[in-house]
Amino acid sequence: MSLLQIKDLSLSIHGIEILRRVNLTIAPGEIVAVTGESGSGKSMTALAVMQLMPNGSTATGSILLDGEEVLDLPEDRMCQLRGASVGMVFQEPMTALNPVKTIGDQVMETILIHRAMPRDKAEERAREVLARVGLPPERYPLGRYPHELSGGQRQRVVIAMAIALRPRLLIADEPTTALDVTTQAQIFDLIKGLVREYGMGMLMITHDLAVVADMADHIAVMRHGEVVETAPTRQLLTGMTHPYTKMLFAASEHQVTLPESGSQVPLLAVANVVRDYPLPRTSLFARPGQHRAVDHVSFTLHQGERLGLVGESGCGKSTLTRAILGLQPVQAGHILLDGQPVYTGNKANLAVRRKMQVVFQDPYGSFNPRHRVDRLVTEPFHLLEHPPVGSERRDRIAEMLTAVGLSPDDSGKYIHEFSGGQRQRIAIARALIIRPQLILFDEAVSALDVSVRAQILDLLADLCATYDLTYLFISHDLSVVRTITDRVMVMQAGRIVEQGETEQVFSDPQHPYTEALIAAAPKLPHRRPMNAR
Amino acid sequence: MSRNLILGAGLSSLVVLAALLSFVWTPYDYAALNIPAKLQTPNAQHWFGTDHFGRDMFSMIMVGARTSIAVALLAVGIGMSLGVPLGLAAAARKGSWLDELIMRGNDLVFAFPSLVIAILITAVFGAGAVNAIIAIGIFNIPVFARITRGAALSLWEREFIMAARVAGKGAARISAEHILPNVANLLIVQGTIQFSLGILAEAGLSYVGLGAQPPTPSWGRMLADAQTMVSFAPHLALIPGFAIILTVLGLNLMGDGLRDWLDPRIRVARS
Amino acid sequence: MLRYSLKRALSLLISLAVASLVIFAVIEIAPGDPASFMLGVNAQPDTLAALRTELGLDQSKAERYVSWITGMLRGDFGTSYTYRTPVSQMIADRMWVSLPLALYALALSTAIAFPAGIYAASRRGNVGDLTVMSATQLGVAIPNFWFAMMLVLVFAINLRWFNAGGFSGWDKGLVAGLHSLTLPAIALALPQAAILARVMRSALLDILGEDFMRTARAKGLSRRQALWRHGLRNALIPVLTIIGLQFSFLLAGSIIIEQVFYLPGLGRLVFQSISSRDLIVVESVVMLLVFAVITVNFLVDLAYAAVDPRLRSRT
Amino acid sequence: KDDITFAMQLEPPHLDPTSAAAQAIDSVVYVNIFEGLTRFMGDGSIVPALAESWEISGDGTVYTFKLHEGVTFHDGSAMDAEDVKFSLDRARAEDSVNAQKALFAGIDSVDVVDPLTVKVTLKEPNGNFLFNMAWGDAVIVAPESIENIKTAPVGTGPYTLGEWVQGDKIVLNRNPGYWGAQPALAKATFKFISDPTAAFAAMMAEDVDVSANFPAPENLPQFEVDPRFTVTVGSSEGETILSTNNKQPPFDNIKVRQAIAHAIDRQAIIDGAMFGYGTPIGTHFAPHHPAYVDLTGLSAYDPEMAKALLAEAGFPDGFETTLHLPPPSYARRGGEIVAAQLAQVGIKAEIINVEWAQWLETVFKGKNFGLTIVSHTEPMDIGIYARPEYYFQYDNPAFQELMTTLNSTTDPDKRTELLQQAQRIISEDYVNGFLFQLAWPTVAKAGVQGLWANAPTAATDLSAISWSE
Ligand SMILES: Nc1ncnc2c1ncn2[C@@H]1O[C@H](COP(=O)(O)OP(=O)(O)OP(=O)(O)O)[C@@H](O)[C@H]1O
Ligand SMILES: Nc1ncnc2c1ncn2[C@@H]1O[C@H](COP(=O)(O)OP(=O)(O)OP(=O)(O)O)[C@@H](O)[C@H]1O
Ligand SMILES: [Mg+2]
Ligand SMILES: [Mg+2]
Repeated sequence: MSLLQIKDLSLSIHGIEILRRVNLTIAPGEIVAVTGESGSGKSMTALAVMQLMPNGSTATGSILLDGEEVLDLPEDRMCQLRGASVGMVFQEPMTALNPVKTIGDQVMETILIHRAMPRDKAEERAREVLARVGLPPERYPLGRYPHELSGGQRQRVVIAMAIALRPRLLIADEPTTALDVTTQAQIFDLIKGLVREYGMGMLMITHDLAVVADMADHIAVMRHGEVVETAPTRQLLTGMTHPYTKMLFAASEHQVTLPESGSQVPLLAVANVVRDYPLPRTSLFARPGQHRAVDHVSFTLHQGERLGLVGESGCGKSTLTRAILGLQPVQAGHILLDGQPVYTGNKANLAVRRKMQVVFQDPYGSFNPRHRVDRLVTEPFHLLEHPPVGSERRDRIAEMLTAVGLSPDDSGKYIHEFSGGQRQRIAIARALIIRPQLILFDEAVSALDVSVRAQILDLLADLCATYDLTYLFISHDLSVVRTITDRVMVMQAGRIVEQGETEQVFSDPQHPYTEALIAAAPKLPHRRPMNAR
Repeated sequence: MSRNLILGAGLSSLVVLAALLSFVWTPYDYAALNIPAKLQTPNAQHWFGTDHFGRDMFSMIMVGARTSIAVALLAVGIGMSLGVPLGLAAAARKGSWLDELIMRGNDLVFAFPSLVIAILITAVFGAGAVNAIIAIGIFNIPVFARITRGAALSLWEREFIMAARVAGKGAARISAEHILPNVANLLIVQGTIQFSLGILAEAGLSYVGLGAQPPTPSWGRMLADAQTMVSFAPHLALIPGFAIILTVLGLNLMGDGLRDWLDPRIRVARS
Repeated sequence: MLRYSLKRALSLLISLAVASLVIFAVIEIAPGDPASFMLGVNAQPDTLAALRTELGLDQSKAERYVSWITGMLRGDFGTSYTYRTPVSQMIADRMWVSLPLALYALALSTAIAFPAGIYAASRRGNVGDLTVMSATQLGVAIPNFWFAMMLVLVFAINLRWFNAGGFSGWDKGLVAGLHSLTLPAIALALPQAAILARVMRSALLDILGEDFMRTARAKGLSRRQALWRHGLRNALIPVLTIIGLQFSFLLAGSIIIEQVFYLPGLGRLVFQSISSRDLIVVESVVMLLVFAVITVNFLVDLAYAAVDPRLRSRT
Repeated sequence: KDDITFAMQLEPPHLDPTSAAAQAIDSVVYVNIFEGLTRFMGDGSIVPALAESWEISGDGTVYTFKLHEGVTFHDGSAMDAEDVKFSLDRARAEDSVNAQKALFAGIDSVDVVDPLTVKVTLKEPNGNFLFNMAWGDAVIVAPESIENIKTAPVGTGPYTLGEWVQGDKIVLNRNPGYWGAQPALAKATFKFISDPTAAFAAMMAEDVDVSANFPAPENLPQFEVDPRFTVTVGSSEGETILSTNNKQPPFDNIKVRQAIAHAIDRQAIIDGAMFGYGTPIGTHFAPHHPAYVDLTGLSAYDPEMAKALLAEAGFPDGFETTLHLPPPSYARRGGEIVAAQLAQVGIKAEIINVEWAQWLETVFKGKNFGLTIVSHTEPMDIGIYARPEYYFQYDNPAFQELMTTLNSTTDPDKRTELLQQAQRIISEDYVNGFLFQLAWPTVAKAGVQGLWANAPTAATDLSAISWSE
């Protein structure tokens, strides 16, 4: 008998249809992965099972949990089930824990709320599960507060809470999106181990197809609130039928071909750069300590070259970007663009800045919501001595919008009228409009859905051909860096530990950190092309 | 638009209309004494009755609205015109001595019991509307400085600010071009609330005799004048009291409504 | 934690020093001579001069500031010009009215606001929420002195349940004392309660949207359990700020209420001494109030740390 | 019932009547704690107090007082001629801070004849001397108690200080060792309630038994119809006047002052500000005084005439000036009415509300004002018009001459005539706008007897008061 059986589940919020006739089955010991683009209804499906939908939701159809109809259960019965029979792990470990309660209390609460055992036993059990998820109480006492743990450790606490009573069903909604690849790999190992060990059924939500392929026994692909295709993993990977599924997989291993670039003219020279952040004072009179975010970094970027920079979150990538842009002073070393320092005196050298532009990660945060597109894309004109005006300005805007695949008519719109992918195109238009010699991409595609990401990568490759771009592409996503750069640098804790030709580094990493990074990154199993079958 | 916003805007505009109308028309001359006709309860000739000097209460309430609005509005103006630039500057130079100075200055103003200082200020420079405005205005400065700084700080973390910096724009220009328009909503909402607090403060100061001086009518002073007479002429206290309550209520409702209406998070969810 | 407190304490001292200068300066430029006020219209010039010497008013401003400050550091607040008694004694007497009144009002407003705010938050959008919120809107809009007038009219003059004002003194017993502070405390507390209830409600609603509340529900806590166990303590942080602000407001802002109920409290003392130009009393009381406000805010900051462990580890 | 509670508007700053002007001090201590050689009675007459009797020399310059026997201070020490000499010498000393030093200015010497006899020699005859000695500023104090007199007053009166809760109340207890007849009340409490509303509420709620000089005339009708209370409306010594800065243009022009006098409708002010309580006056003199002449006709309400006078004076369109108003409601409310009435004839008076300290500084000392409203509550104070430096700056040598003559005149008929002449001069000169004599309303619980109906001086004569059965 199946553990969870969702039949024809439809859900609407305030009359807006969110889910349409979703069907899904999970057997004990089985991992079912739900995947699909952002907004496709993955989280809503999970919340419906928990009956924790937002206010104003109405659900029809049937959700059978262990033979019980969840949609008909009274709230108090649902409370008995949550935590005891169904555990859930959420995406954001930073906010999923109550900041003012100790981790011990929070894990014990799951046990105590269901009166599963007396307090002392519960405490013992809490230690046990925390140890099981890799937080041995000797090193991580129960009295710690969430803010005293790293993101990965917090996620372990959330998992411990979810499995404390050995629920029969575990739901994990993007449990690793906020974590590093290496941490992500550890968490997945942990979850897989637990599911096997306890014989739990698991509903796993992720948009990362590589993860899906690696972990799940069964895959369901969602789009616009519908399950478009569902099949056992192996079967789906080899014989996917729905065009959307195909598109999704194709996009996630999308490769682009960069035009050749052969120049050996150095453009950007970074030599021995050090950037320290002052730590908060530890005592009133002591000198404040220093945190070294960039540690003696040196490299050269040649004209027409596409350089990648990879590394875990917090290793100093963005700090280096800001230093190159001359937004912040450096404590040692120097950065020259075209032979000119980017930072002179105590302010940025705007004459040099004119030759650089940047594209940021967050397509939603990088535009002033109150300005129209024409004003947004022309903001870098401020750097020019004689910014174009009138029809010349209009032409430039039109040219740029066309170049990034938008229409010149879009120039009168506000940013909220665009999708995430379109916004990123506008960001690229903004970077290109003053024809900079160098563009910095700081995680420019990380926030995008795979299909959109593929389009943006294509766009970049096209632009390389038309505008002969030179760029520094920063990302934690190895597969992207691999396809979009000629050369790559690997950064760890502020240092460049390895650099070389991209293919070379990826196929034959020299530094153990690079090796670990590549090993931890989930990969889609190599598939035979469909038509070759 | 929410019910709150409509109700609040309705009440507030009623008061503002009454105030504006009073410039061109009041049923009677608000300053004309008619002692034989004193202490009339509301009737057909005098809709709100007459006061202890036989003045028409309705006319006084209308002109009193003008006083309240003028004092509160100017006090908010002082608070905004000084507080907002200070807040913007503090946020732009976060962590610097300037920021520290501004924030400590704010704390200092907050540390003073406002009414005592208002009384002191008026004791030093004399009672009157102008000094009431200054006294109330001073305490508005840190409110706006703080709220502006808070909102501006989170904006400075946003990538579009980084983009503007990359475009070579300086802190002042970014503050004016990007930060200010994006905190404007917040300031409008807070401004409405401070406005209503200003009305209350003006009433309080006038009540203790430190607001606008006679013969300019003021709701607070009408209440003070009425105090000994409530037991036999309750309308003298009830009418100005209700005027204050309704105005403050209207502004608060409008502030709440505006907050909901202007909050993009809520607006997006609604559309 | 210690460092955090130390740092806060240092900025507290600086604030106090600046505040004392401001107070002294403002009060010094106030027109009006205490000596001529005391002697009245028929005072002779030589009489005035004699009194000015006696009061120490002939010293320079700097001398007076220094002696005021050093005196206060020693706990000597000087001698009132008009009453000729030690200011510290007067303050101590008045404190026994103002402080209990402020605490009483604070207790009342918390006792009303917490349940109201929690009730409204937990019934968000329902009739109950709407009723409570409408009541608080009204409460915020009512000027407290007007409310006090109405209370006196109804409960003292017409119903005669309470005295119209005045303070019975604590020597008549706690009940009598509290009884005579009840109307003033209500007048002070209700508008404050309205504000506090609104803050409580919105803080709770903010918290209800947090991820960890969903986590708590996923553990099997009911809506109400989640609210009590996880919501309340987190919501306390903004609520504490308001309580801190309110306490200083209650202590100082009760001037008008003390006036309406003719309570011999600090607020009335300030008012009286301003009008009689008893500069030393004004200076000392205002300074004390500033000290109280700053200290209460300091305590609130420390209370944050007790509520929020994240602050404890910060320097 | 042998205790009583009074509501008092003002709290005494301290309890030494000989070193401050505050009437509030006298209201508590006069003839209760401290006594003088003579004293006021409720009808304004002067009777012997600590002085049993006296003799006046033929030329009117030597007063020989015979003191009562067996009088002791509250500390038990005997009151004798030495104490009288000490008290008078202290009051007129160089460094004295006595607020009414002028009362003693005419004393040439004070000599002890024997323990119960004291001789006071004047520089010149003074018809007012016995009156002067009745003032609260002339009470007899004990030398050894001077140090703490402000907080621990030691006098000879029928009551001793029980308790003083500053800002709240003063309690007096009966003095069992009093030399005179024992008073009926064992204990009296003075509660300080400055706010008129609070006074009304306290009275209505029966928190207090008596409120003399009840501050809210508008509430008197309510007490009158309430059987729980009795209301008496007596007269006070307070001439309420629109003081005018006689040195400041345009007020240096008598036509302007006359215009103002005719622009004012006294009855409207009495009705509007005092709710009908108060007596119109046409000069600076108390209407209940035998020497009073009714001169209100000289300044009858006639706005047309006022306008004409202004035009004559060269101000056909009026002028602008200031009107400083101290806190009491007679001034604040009266001022609003006066300003409105002046506006009718084209004079724009800007109202400036001030506190007493500011009033003293700006108006009284600084003479920086145009108009102000104030009630002069000292008894028999027409003499201020002979002081050119006095704040309204009226400088008329003829009048000053007249006052000098008056001071050295002891014959009652002659004095009356001189006084009437004086009243006429200032009225015809329109020195100030003479508005009304303040009423002295007293609200008491039914059953309280012996309260002074009028207020010839600030006092609460407790020994006269008792409860009826
Ligand atoms: N509280 C809410 N009120 C109204 N609509 C909502 C709410 N939460 C989510 N939605 C809508 O429901 C749809 C499905 O959302 P859901 O969170 O399930 O997507 P998802 O597949 O989990 O996406 P992601 O990968 O971004 O998490 C979206 O269109 C979203 O806008
Ligand atoms: N303004 C700052 N003040 C102090 N420390 C900072 C500041 N900005 C960054 N850091 C610290 O410097 C280190 C490097 O940060 P940086 O933002 O460069 O990392 P990153 O590699 O871009 O990470 P991510 O992939 O998460 O964007 C981190 O430890 C971060 O905490
Ligand atoms: Mg989701
Ligand atoms: Mg980064």
